[in-house]
Amino acid sequence: MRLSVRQRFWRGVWVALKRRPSRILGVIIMALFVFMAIAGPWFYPDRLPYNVDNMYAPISWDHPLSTDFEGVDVLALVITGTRGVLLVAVAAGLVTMLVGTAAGLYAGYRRGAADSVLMRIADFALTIPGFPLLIVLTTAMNFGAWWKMALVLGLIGWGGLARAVRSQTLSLRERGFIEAARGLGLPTRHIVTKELLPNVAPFIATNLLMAVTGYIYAQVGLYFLGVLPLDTSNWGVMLNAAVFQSGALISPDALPYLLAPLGAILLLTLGVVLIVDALEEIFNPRLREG
Amino acid sequence: MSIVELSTETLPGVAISGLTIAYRTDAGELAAVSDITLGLPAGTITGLVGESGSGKSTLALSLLGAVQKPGRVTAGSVVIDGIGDITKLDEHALQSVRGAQIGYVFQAAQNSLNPLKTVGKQLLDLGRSHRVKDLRGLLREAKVLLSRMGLAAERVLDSYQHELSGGMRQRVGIMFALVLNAHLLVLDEPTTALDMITQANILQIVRDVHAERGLTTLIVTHDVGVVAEVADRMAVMYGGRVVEHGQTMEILGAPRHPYTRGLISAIPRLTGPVDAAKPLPGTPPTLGTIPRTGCVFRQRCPLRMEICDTVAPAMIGGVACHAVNETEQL
Amino acid sequence: MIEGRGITKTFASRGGVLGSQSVTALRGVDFLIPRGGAVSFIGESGCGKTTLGRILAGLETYDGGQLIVGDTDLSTLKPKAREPHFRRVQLIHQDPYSALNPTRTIESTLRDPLRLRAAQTGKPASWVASQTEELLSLVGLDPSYVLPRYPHQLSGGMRQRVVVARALTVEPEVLVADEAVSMIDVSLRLGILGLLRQLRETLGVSILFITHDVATARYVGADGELYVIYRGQVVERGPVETVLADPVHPYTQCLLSAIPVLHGLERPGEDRLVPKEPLDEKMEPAGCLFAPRCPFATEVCVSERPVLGRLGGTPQHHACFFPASRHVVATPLR
Amino acid sequence: MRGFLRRLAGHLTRGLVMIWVVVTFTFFLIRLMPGDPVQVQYEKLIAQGMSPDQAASATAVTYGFVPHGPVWKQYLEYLSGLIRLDLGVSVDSQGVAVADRVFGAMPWTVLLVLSGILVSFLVGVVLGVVAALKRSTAVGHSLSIAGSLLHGVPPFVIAIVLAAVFTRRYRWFPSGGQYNGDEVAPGFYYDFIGDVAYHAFLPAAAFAIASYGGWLLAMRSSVASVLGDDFLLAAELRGLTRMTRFRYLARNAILPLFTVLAISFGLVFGGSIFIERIFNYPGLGMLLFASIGARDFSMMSGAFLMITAAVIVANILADLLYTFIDPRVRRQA
Repeated sequence: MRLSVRQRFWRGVWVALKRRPSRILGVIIMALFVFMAIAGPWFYPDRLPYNVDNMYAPISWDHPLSTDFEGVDVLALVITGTRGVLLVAVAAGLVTMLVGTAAGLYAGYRRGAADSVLMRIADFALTIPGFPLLIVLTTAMNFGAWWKMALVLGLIGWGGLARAVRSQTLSLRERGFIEAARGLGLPTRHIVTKELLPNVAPFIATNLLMAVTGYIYAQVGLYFLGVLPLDTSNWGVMLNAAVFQSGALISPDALPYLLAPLGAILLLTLGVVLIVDALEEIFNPRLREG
Repeated sequence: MSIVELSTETLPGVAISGLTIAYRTDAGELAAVSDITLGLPAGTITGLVGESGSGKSTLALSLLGAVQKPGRVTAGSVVIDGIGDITKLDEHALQSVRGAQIGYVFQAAQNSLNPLKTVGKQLLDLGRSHRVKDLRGLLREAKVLLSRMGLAAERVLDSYQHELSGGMRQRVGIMFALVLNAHLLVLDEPTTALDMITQANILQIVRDVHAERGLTTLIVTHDVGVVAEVADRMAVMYGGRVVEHGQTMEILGAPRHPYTRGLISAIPRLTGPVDAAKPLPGTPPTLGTIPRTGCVFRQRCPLRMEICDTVAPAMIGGVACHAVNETEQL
Repeated sequence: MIEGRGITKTFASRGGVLGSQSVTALRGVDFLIPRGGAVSFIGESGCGKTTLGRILAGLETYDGGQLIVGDTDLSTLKPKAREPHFRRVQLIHQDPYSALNPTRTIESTLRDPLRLRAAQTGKPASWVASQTEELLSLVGLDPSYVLPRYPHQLSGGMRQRVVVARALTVEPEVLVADEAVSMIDVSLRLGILGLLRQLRETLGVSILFITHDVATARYVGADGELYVIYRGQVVERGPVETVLADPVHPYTQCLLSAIPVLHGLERPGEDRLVPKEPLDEKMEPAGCLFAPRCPFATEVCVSERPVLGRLGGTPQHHACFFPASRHVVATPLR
Repeated sequence: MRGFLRRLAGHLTRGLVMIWVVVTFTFFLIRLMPGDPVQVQYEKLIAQGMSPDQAASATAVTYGFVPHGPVWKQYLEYLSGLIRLDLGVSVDSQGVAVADRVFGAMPWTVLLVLSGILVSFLVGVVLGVVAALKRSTAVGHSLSIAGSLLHGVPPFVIAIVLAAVFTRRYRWFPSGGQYNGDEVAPGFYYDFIGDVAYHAFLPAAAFAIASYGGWLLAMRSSVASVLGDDFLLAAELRGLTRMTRFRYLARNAILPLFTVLAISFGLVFGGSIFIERIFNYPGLGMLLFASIGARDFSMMSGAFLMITAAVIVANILADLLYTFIDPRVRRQA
């Protein structure tokens, strides 16, 4: 049976996932978060109902994860808080992926002066401590629109990917098939997209996933520190309130309010870890067919 | 202790019998080496010829009891004079035998030295591991060996691996194998990836130290020429089995097994008609594609008979082939 | 036809600003590859033979001299304009595994250069498919077996045949085979060598065969020319059978002496030579490059460098002050 | 030795260039910020009744440059101030020199970061070796998963959990400060050092826990790749003892981690903001955080500059360490 390239790819994905049940768990977790981000806010009104008489309510069917200091349902807070953060993180991840991949491929394939300059810049981006820079920028610039935040996050984090892609490209360049493609007169566009890119795809995919989670946490961190305005609801705002304001660290009643965002972060990390484990295999035909 | 002085200990001959080594894979346990019986007479150089996947390197490692996981010896024995059956030794005994009584030289293309230590420091590690009291004496012996092989000994001992050329590394490898006065020397593809001239030099060295030190030597290679150049006896492996063995001169002059014949006639020569060289059809098997029953060579064999499909030919008079045995018995 | 005149190449080895050192790879090499002919370069690793092959394939630049492809002197062209000429020369790599993209099937590997060619020459799309199958059959592979597979699913010999088929997609005039069989199983080598020989006959492709194994060079092109290269200089050059039967340069004689003798089948040559010293690439002699290792070196060898010529009236060209016949090659017993 | 010096010179040049870029960045950041705080302060001072000259010099003291005249001149003033280690004075608390605060806070952060990195490096490397050697067993597998998880979780999560458990739920550790000023006075004696260690323990532990997963993963893959190297098999076949072979393996596997070490400093120093904030530990991160809350821009840029400089210096040291350990690099001279 001759399968198309796409069919063969998806079959490979399935084979790689099946090999370890934990990977399927990872996919389920990720799907859950994506679903929460896309559909979550549809289940709740724009302004979540609050009831100050019902703060830190005991766990029940109505409030499976208790309520916060204003009596707002914690589960609702966790779910509705996903979208905004995830949107910015995905957009920032795409920026990182585009810039990092392009810079890495260009530097590794062209070499020479362009390579030196690009890699100096990448080193610079890698060395400057990203989070302090982010805080300073956020304070100074007051990012209003979500895409500005995404752009800045994405531009801060591209150095690592660029370096990784470049070193991969350099070593691939030494391999005969790139030389052969050049010798056959295939255009550079073809060499980069069809010969190089599939070989660095696993790196890029893994890196994209890690970058997106990194950017989620960076935003959560900014909210948590109170650097970004606390007028929305998300995991960071919840943590800020729980740790610095409402004394959730001391009161056992408020524990679910603290644990819910922490649990969400842990669960997301688990999902990412489990999927990254599968990615390498998915993109490598050698491992795929074992 | 001078290097020309012959040891008074018994020379180690090696008797391999019924040796089977299998690797655990997703498709079950597959035999890389099947039921091999072969002797390495004391004081001789034996050449073991085979292509990739023939099991020759696995066999070489089994002489040091060092078959790598997921492989293991499933049957048979490797009895070395003065040591005993090496497949039965425990790890501690193996450690003290390796390097001291059996020397192993790696493929030239492989990096057999720790990249972070100088040759001299690694030599001292070797001495300490083998509880050598006189480390100065060890260094002296190493220098004698290195100079014997045409190297500037002091400089080499002070060098890191990346500072040595391929030919130099190989000589250092031989020094490591012999410096503790081992009497059994195993060389695994010692000249692959070396130049013709360097290869000739290394082979000359192997021949000379073999004679000077009264060694028993096994040289594993894919190159019939290497065996022809140095070995007294040779064995040909295919698909995990020895298909022919005997005196090198006799086998080269009159190969009997169809694989040996094909292999020798597939070597282009410098003289004679160009078209005397004939390619061998087919492809050598890999671990997964070695036939489990019958003759391993039958798919490429010009003399294939019905019996070859079901019965593995026995080794009779140095050759394992139904067709050859049948005609020779007539 | 491809001709090189006085090709030179020096690599600047990277040692930083203060300690930079350069390595001379080619010292004015002249060569001629006739249409449909076979030329072999032999020599030790690092002698420059690989660099020469890469220069021909356009993968490396040259510092000086002229490279003439057909009737175009490439030295007069801008780098961009040279590219189509270099396409007429295709390189067959030593390692057939790394020469194929592991993430692509053989079908897509062969299809892309053919599509490009179809677009350039206005051939229909159906031509690509039929040409793919035809090329695979030409190199002795079964298209239905090979096409859907990835490189790692093929044997070394098959991979190398695919590499040859891919080179043929652009209808090259010259195939440069650089140690093309050294990483292939022994029993499969002759098949690849035979394929190269057959391509000369059926397609009229010239072969530039680069190797350290003289006997394989003879098998591919017994009717061709042999160039013996030592440290970037051609030290002996002539028809293959002439040089092999009667080498006159001591370096050639050392190389041929190093070929293992099949005892039992042949008798070693009585004058087998071994170089005095190992190769020291850092030393740059003023005289003959081989003098430090030559068993016959005299004072003049140390002070003056011989040039390629026919000193002593030999049939082949050589670069030696004292050419002498020595019997170094083994002779068959029967 | 010459090679070493050349490398050092290269590093220093690059480090200086980087610091220069960051300095330029901070200068323009404040200068070009929406609602230019320099200008705002200047105008405020005039509104309070100062003469323009007085206001200008007062502002110059705060930010290190006069808010008038051509930008390049302001920039040069700012640079020359920096060379004299004059980072201006705090906007928030008048009269406090930024440099004093920054240099005062710096050692405490370095203490946390260094002890955190040291511990996490050691623990991560050891567990990484175990994870690699036992990779097909349950132990190896769970070590790897735990390592990946801890590597993936942001450091503030770990800090929050530690703080919640050990300073609030169980009051085993102090809830803030560098040492207890009521009981011990600074000095080089047992009680003081003990108290400093007691205060630094949890934050340093947070650093260590947050980063050991990364070391574990790096070491695991490094060991796995060295295990495939021929020289280890060669050492086995030469009959080297298990201990010697293990030393060969460990040294070769640790080496590439030193290049990772350089990169990790940026991350770890970045994490100090969270950790110092959560544990109320007055270091550079806390200083940066506080200056942001107070919109104290001169302090903010000073703290940021110092964090960056610390990371760059740490980078250089890590690379020199690598040079010293790897003979392939060392002997290039």
